Amino acid sequence: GSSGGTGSSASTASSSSPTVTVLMGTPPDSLDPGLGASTQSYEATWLAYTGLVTYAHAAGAAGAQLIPGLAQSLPSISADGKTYTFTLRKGLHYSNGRPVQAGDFAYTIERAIKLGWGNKQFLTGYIAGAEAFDAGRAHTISGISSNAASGQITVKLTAPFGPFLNVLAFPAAGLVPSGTPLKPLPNDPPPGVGPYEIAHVVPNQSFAVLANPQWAQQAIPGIPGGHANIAVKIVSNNQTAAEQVLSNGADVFDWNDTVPGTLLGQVHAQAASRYSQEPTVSTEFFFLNVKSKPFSSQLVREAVNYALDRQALSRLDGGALTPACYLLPIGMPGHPAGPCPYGDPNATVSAANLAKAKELIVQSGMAGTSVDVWSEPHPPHKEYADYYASVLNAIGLKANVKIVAAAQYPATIGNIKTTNPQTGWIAFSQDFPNPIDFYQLLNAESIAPTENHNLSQVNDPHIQSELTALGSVPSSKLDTVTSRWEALDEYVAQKAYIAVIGYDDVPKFTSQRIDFGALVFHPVYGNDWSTLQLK
Amino acid sequence: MSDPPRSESPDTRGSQQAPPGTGTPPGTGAHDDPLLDVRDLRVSFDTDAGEVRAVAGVSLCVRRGEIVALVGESGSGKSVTALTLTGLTRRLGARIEGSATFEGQELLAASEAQLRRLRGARIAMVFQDPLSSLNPVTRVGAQIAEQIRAHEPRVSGAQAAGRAVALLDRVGIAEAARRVRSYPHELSGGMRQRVMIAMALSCDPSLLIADEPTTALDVTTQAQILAQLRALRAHSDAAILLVTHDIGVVADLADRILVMHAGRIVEHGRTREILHAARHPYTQTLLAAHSGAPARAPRAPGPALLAADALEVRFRARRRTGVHALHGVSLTLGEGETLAVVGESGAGKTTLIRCLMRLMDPTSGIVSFRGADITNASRRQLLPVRRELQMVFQDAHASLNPRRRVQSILQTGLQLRGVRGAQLRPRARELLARVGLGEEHLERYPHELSGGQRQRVGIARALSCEPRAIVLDEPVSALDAPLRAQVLDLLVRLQAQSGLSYLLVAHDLAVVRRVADRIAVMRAGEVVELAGAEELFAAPRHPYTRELLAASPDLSRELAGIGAGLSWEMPAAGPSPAGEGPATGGAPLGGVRSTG
Amino acid sequence: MSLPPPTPARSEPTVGTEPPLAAARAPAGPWRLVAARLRRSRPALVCGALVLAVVVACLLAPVYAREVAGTGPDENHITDTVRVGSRTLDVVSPTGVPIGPTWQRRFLLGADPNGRDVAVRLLYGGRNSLEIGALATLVTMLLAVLIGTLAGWFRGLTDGVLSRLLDVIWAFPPVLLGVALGVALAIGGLDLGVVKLSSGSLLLPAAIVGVVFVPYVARPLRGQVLALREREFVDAARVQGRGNVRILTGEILPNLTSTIVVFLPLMLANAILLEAALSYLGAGVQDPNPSWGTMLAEGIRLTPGAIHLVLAPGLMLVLVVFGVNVLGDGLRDALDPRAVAGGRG
Amino acid sequence: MARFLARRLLGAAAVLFAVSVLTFLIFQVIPGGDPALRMAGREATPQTVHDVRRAWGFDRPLYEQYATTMEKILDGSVVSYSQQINVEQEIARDLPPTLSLALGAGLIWLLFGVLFGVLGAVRAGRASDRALTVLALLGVSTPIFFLGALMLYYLGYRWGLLPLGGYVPLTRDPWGWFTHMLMPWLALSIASIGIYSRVLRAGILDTLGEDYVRTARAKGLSERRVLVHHVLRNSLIPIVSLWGLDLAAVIGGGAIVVESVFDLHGVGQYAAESIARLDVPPVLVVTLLVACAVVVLGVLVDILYALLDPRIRLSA
Ligand SMILES: Nc1ncnc2c1ncn2[C@@H]1O[C@H](COP(=O)(O)OP(=O)(O)OP(=O)(O)O)[C@@H](O)[C@H]1O
Ligand SMILES: Nc1ncnc2c1ncn2[C@@H]1O[C@H](COP(=O)(O)OP(=O)(O)OP(=O)(O)O)[C@@H](O)[C@H]1O
Ligand SMILES: [Mg+2]
Ligand SMILES: [Mg+2]
Repeated sequence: GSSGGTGSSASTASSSSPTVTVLMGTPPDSLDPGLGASTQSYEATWLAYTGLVTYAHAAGAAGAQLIPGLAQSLPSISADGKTYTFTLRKGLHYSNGRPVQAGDFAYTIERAIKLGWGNKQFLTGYIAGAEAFDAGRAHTISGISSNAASGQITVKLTAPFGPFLNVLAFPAAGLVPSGTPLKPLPNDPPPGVGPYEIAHVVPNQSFAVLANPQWAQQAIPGIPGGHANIAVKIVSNNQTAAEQVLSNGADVFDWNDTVPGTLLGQVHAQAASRYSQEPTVSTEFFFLNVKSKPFSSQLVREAVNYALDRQALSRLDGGALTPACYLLPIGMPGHPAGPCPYGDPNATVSAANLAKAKELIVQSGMAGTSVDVWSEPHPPHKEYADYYASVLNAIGLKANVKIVAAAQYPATIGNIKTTNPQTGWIAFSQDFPNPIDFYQLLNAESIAPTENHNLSQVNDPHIQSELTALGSVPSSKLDTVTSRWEALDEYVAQKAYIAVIGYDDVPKFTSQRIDFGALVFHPVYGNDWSTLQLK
Repeated sequence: MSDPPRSESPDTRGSQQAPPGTGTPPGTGAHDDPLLDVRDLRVSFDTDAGEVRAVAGVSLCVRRGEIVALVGESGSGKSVTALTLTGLTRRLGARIEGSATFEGQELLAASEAQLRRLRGARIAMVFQDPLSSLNPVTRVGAQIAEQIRAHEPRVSGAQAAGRAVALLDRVGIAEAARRVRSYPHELSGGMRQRVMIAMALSCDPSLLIADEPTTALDVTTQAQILAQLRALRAHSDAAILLVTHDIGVVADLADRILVMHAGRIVEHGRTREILHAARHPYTQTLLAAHSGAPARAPRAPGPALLAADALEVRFRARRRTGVHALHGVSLTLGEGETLAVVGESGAGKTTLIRCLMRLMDPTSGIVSFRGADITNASRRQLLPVRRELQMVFQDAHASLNPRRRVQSILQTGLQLRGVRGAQLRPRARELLARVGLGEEHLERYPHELSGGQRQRVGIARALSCEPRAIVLDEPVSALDAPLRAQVLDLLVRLQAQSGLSYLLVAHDLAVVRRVADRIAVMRAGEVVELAGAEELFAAPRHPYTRELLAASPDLSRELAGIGAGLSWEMPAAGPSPAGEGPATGGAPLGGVRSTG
Repeated sequence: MSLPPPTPARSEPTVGTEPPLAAARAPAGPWRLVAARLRRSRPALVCGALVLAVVVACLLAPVYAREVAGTGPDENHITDTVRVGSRTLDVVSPTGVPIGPTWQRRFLLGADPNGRDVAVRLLYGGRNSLEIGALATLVTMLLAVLIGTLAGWFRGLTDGVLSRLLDVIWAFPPVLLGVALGVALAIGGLDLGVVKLSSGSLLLPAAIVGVVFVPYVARPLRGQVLALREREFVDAARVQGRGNVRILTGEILPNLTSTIVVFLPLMLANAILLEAALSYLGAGVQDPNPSWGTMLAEGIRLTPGAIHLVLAPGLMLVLVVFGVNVLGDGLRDALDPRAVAGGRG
Repeated sequence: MARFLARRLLGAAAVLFAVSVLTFLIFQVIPGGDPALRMAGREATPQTVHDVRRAWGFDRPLYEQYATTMEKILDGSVVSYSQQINVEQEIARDLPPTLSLALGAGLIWLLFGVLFGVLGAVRAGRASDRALTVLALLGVSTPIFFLGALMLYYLGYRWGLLPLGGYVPLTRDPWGWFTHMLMPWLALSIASIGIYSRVLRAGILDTLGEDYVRTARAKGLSERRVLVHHVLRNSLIPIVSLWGLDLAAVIGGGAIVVESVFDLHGVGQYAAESIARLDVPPVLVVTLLVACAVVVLGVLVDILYALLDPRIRLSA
């Protein structure tokens, strides 16, 4: 019998539900949950592939809360933090009607690893035996065991890893039936458990997210059933897309896209009630390579932080930027509330601060050093770089902009051997709501010759010791260490290892017929389509 | 009929005033009314270089059934006159004055629609180059049928096609039924021109204007086409206005001749009168070019200079069968002599020369110079040979680089001989002087020279390294009669001055008659006859040589036919320069007015 | 990018009807004749003057920037204000909309999102566009003349290899080739041992654009050389003992000049356009150097609110390319002996 | 004919081989072009990268990688790096918009090019001819994407006359297809209309000076017949062959730009986006496809030429 589903199953979308058109600027990288790793993919797949745990369908901090998904409750975690034990709910069925079995979990994880899911390092790096499985030395993952009868699933880790539950909340860990082909199925995604299923995929053009006919009988608390069927259309021109939503030709604008600044006035005038700026848990910053001149000097790094006018940068982003100086963004536990060390990001740079910046450069003895500013062409990142370069020039350095195609950008700036970039633009958005995710960017262990992620190449003992301590705290107990994270983040700002631009705001923008207020903007997955409903 | 002299045509150039007509043209039906009457026609064009007066007051008349020839050098305005009559110069932006009546209708003022009804139906035209004058992408039969249907709308397509076959048959094309389906490029030059004639005859015109119908053809073909026109005259009462630059062509065909020079008619009269008693100096030069001078007795040839031994050339053609361009040709050019090589187009003359000059490699055989084998000599080894052996090309225009001034063209050879720096210009000037050109020509580009001047520059270039022998590839074929004479004279003079040897190629026996010591006749890659000039003209042995001789459009035959007994062609005939023929009597025919 | 077909290299200017009454005229070289004809073509002259004016203006960009606009091409004025008439306006609004044309000294044609003066950038961008166009044309012409003459002259194997090479470039989709090369070379630059191009170099887009157009010019040139080498004046040069090199440079090349001259403006126009297209697709000039193409591409991103960012570089591009085309047209007519003033027929 | 075809096809194969090798190599020399790095995902361990490399065969020698890729392309099983979907199926899906665009624009420019060319030649030297000349040169001088952007702005955005890009299948909604394609067609064909009208005008004027046209007039044919049967018949031959070549060329050129401007999701746009993603297989396939079209149409044009012009024999 179906367990508990009482309150939340009131609304469940069905084939007779209305259809809502959602626009997407960039096609999902893959709609196969075992492969897809882009926000566009997650936006769809998290509704169709529920894992043992998942996020609450709510906006803001509440949305970052982990809730039991296919598991009856959050797992029990052993004292050493290395063993997680789940119990599968009873009577679950995939969208094709097949019953869910405890063994499917192991298969799902194995499949994601075999297919090469973009974030599989979170699996292979921590689950015992996953590495061996990946390398082909084992046929199964030794660290995962399950009991078909009791529905018990045990996962053993090689080391305690705080955000492991967040990893299991990824759609890639959303269960698929054992025996699902071990090859990518982006055009015909496998069955899953969730309020929706993905169908009618026309790659790079459109796909549908339809009500899962099996869902009604097994509704899980906290997971709404949805109100409408979703038709997703890829429109890569954000201009066109914005105009379509403005004129009600389509229903939902892609929050990953920007409404062109030039159209914003019109949007504010005509559609104020269905447009808002939603903060995302992401940070844009310029890395400052401490291993090479001139940013090896703390004075220079401070000067940059003094001189950068975040107000100007915000205008370059059409105003959709919350100016800031801390790495951890608003909405992420550990975000410091205190004032910034080098000038107020919410005010135009004062003449005094600018003068100070120039003076610092002179003091550092680095005046006239030439600096390559790296960025990619996508707006407004190139504009950031142009502006940034002009600031560097203004304070006494010799800056030169280098723009690299988006696809090459990460590999280019991540290559210490050949490029070894001095400074450049970078944005990071959370994979999961745990500050350790952001701190990979300043972790000395992330420094690598070709796949470098610590672009400032910071190797600070204080940071390293704090990360070791804080990293093993499970996500569910994060609130116990918030203040330590805040202190660490303030320390980083003080050292000026990076020059934070701010936190990106994204547009939540719908047509008139959508109930704008009811649409949840989820902190991890953006617009929560299961909350889309007509007025 | 009577054509009183026009008072408005004072003639200061000595052309004959037309006295009252005294008779009808011989050999034709008597029609007295003028079919075509042109008075004081003037045509001018606006060009970059200012106004060009192409026709500067021409009056002429053509009667029914008559053949009138309009003769003059290139650029004298013959074509413009002919084209203007049918309104074809209108759209070239020509300014036209004067009057022209055809069958009583004024042509120059006629509307385009009126003219269209006349063109092709009453006045038909045959043009110079039959290949370019036929639409390349349409079958010849269709082109003929098109004209028929344009003027006789009631004729069905099938009927018109049938008539096209009949017409081709009539102009002597074998297998006419098959040939109507040919495209122009699939026909030989002679056949193409016959197609043009058939087309012109398709609507039974009363006037046929033929603009140099044989100029683009070689001698033998030319003879065929002339025969065709002659036959036409016998079987139809169409009048023919025959435009040509070669007075020899019309000698035995035309009833009357009009001589045109610089846009005017300078002389006119019955054919016979013009041939025997030309008064205008210009006419005399035209005639002089055709006077078959006596063949030269061979001088004793000096030691061998240039020799070909059993030359073979096979071109690997695309089709399996290659072209056998030279077939065992052996020749020797002795010091100080002139050896002429004569043959029709495609006989292999140019190929032979190119082998001799080492511009191409023979398939087999030996080329030697002063006894040394140079068949495989390298460019460097050839340098001394080049200095002694030079060449003049068939197409004077094509052989001068259009991008270089005469001065620069002459320099190359001078440099080859070691002349440098400040010496170059005076030496170049000297060279020009030797070929009769002034210093002012040094700065000219080839296109700024006349045809004759160009060929002289070509000769000057050959002379520039003071060679002992010059090979000349049809040096005068592209020139018209007066120029031809000039150039040949020049060659003779130069030889007299410095004892040069010539290997002279021509397709026309008449050309070489005056200059050659020995003549080799080529056909299809073989030398069929090689003999002293005198001997060859007197007693041609090979049938092909005889054919060539017969085809040669020579005034002598015409004059002989008239009965003056002055045919130079006959072996027994004594020498007689042109213009010295007895001025047979008979008043010139009227109808020709030349206005100043 | 569709190109006008390679004009069949037809008669060079001097071949054609012998000018009547030639003897009476003062000798005029073929080029003087061309110049005279060109001088009589009013549109060609006007457009030539116009292109020249643009070139001069672009060269004077620093003067305009300093004396008139008072700002450089890379100076950001994002948070500045500007007085227009009696009002004080943001150069860039808080939502990122740049100001449009003010028709006064500062921000004459408006600003871009970085608050930079469009007029100043337009002039600086013109330098890059024209420079790339000129360099690309140079590359095209050099390669095309080399390949065309060698293939036409030596025929046989040389011709076979070179012609296949042209086929390959021809068959390669030009925009894809351009973008691929652009992306490939954007970071590392090009290092062919002899030739070294750094990634930011203007030569890079110029080289890419130049190579793309080689077949358009090389093929007709090859055809012309094939025809020229059969001409008797080449034999005449041989008879006078000249070698291949001297015949090629002394006899053949001068006869190719008119074709080359006809192609020059055509290629210049096309090079400027292709560079713009590549910039639009993100493989053109590297920032911070603007070119009209990159400016236009950025502007298109910002329509409809800032149409001036599209119109300013776009119209400038059209103006110059049009001018060059008209000039080329006039040149072709002047070089074509058969073209009679006013047209025929 | 058979020999001609055999030789030409052999040449074509050589060209295609070179094109494929070249494309393949271009992407090998790109810094950061190692697909394994991108496919291994973020913060991938060297082990993961190594595995990806092995799994996809990136550790094999270049020629071997090339051979396997080509093999897959030929048997239709090649998969893109970034999305790992079958490239050929994807291209087949993107073909309708590209073909609609190219063929539609091709017809438009042929039609109007011929129309304006004839008009210009018939009225040579007059005001209307000059106006056409100016228009043609303007068309030739306007960058496609500039024209496209202007049309989108004015026709689409400001005046709302036409949709703002996107593609509607002909089979689903013919009228929608037409309205969506109208602006792309115009943007793509304007330049070619300019070129064709100029080429044809010059061709007609040249032909008008031919001796056989004089003959046709001397035959007393009506001016119309002279123009149509003798002048046009001859001057259209090069135009028709030019059209064939340009149609192929436009797919690899202007069409890519137009597809991007109007968001048609065609083959060209797919290729351009794949280049931006450094995704070799789709670029390789599209490049080969376009090169194939160019080469094959080149042969067809030669055959057509020989059919239209009896003087030309197929050889070489
Ligand atoms: N369309 C034209 N425009 C300008 N000048 C012309 C034109 N047609 C002919 N001419 C000039 O008119 C003069 C007479 O030319 P025409 O063609 O009548 O000579 P022709 O006697 O027929 O010579 P040929 O024997 O070479 O055919 C020449 O000087 C020629 O250059
Ligand atoms: N390059 C070539 N390839 C193939 N065949 C050729 C070539 N050159 C000449 N021929 C052929 O060789 C034969 C002899 O040609 P050649 O040019 O020597 O004739 P010619 O006597 O000089 O004629 P003309 O009087 O027309 O100049 C012709 O049938 C010609 O078609
Ligand atoms: Mg003539
Ligand atoms: Mg010859």
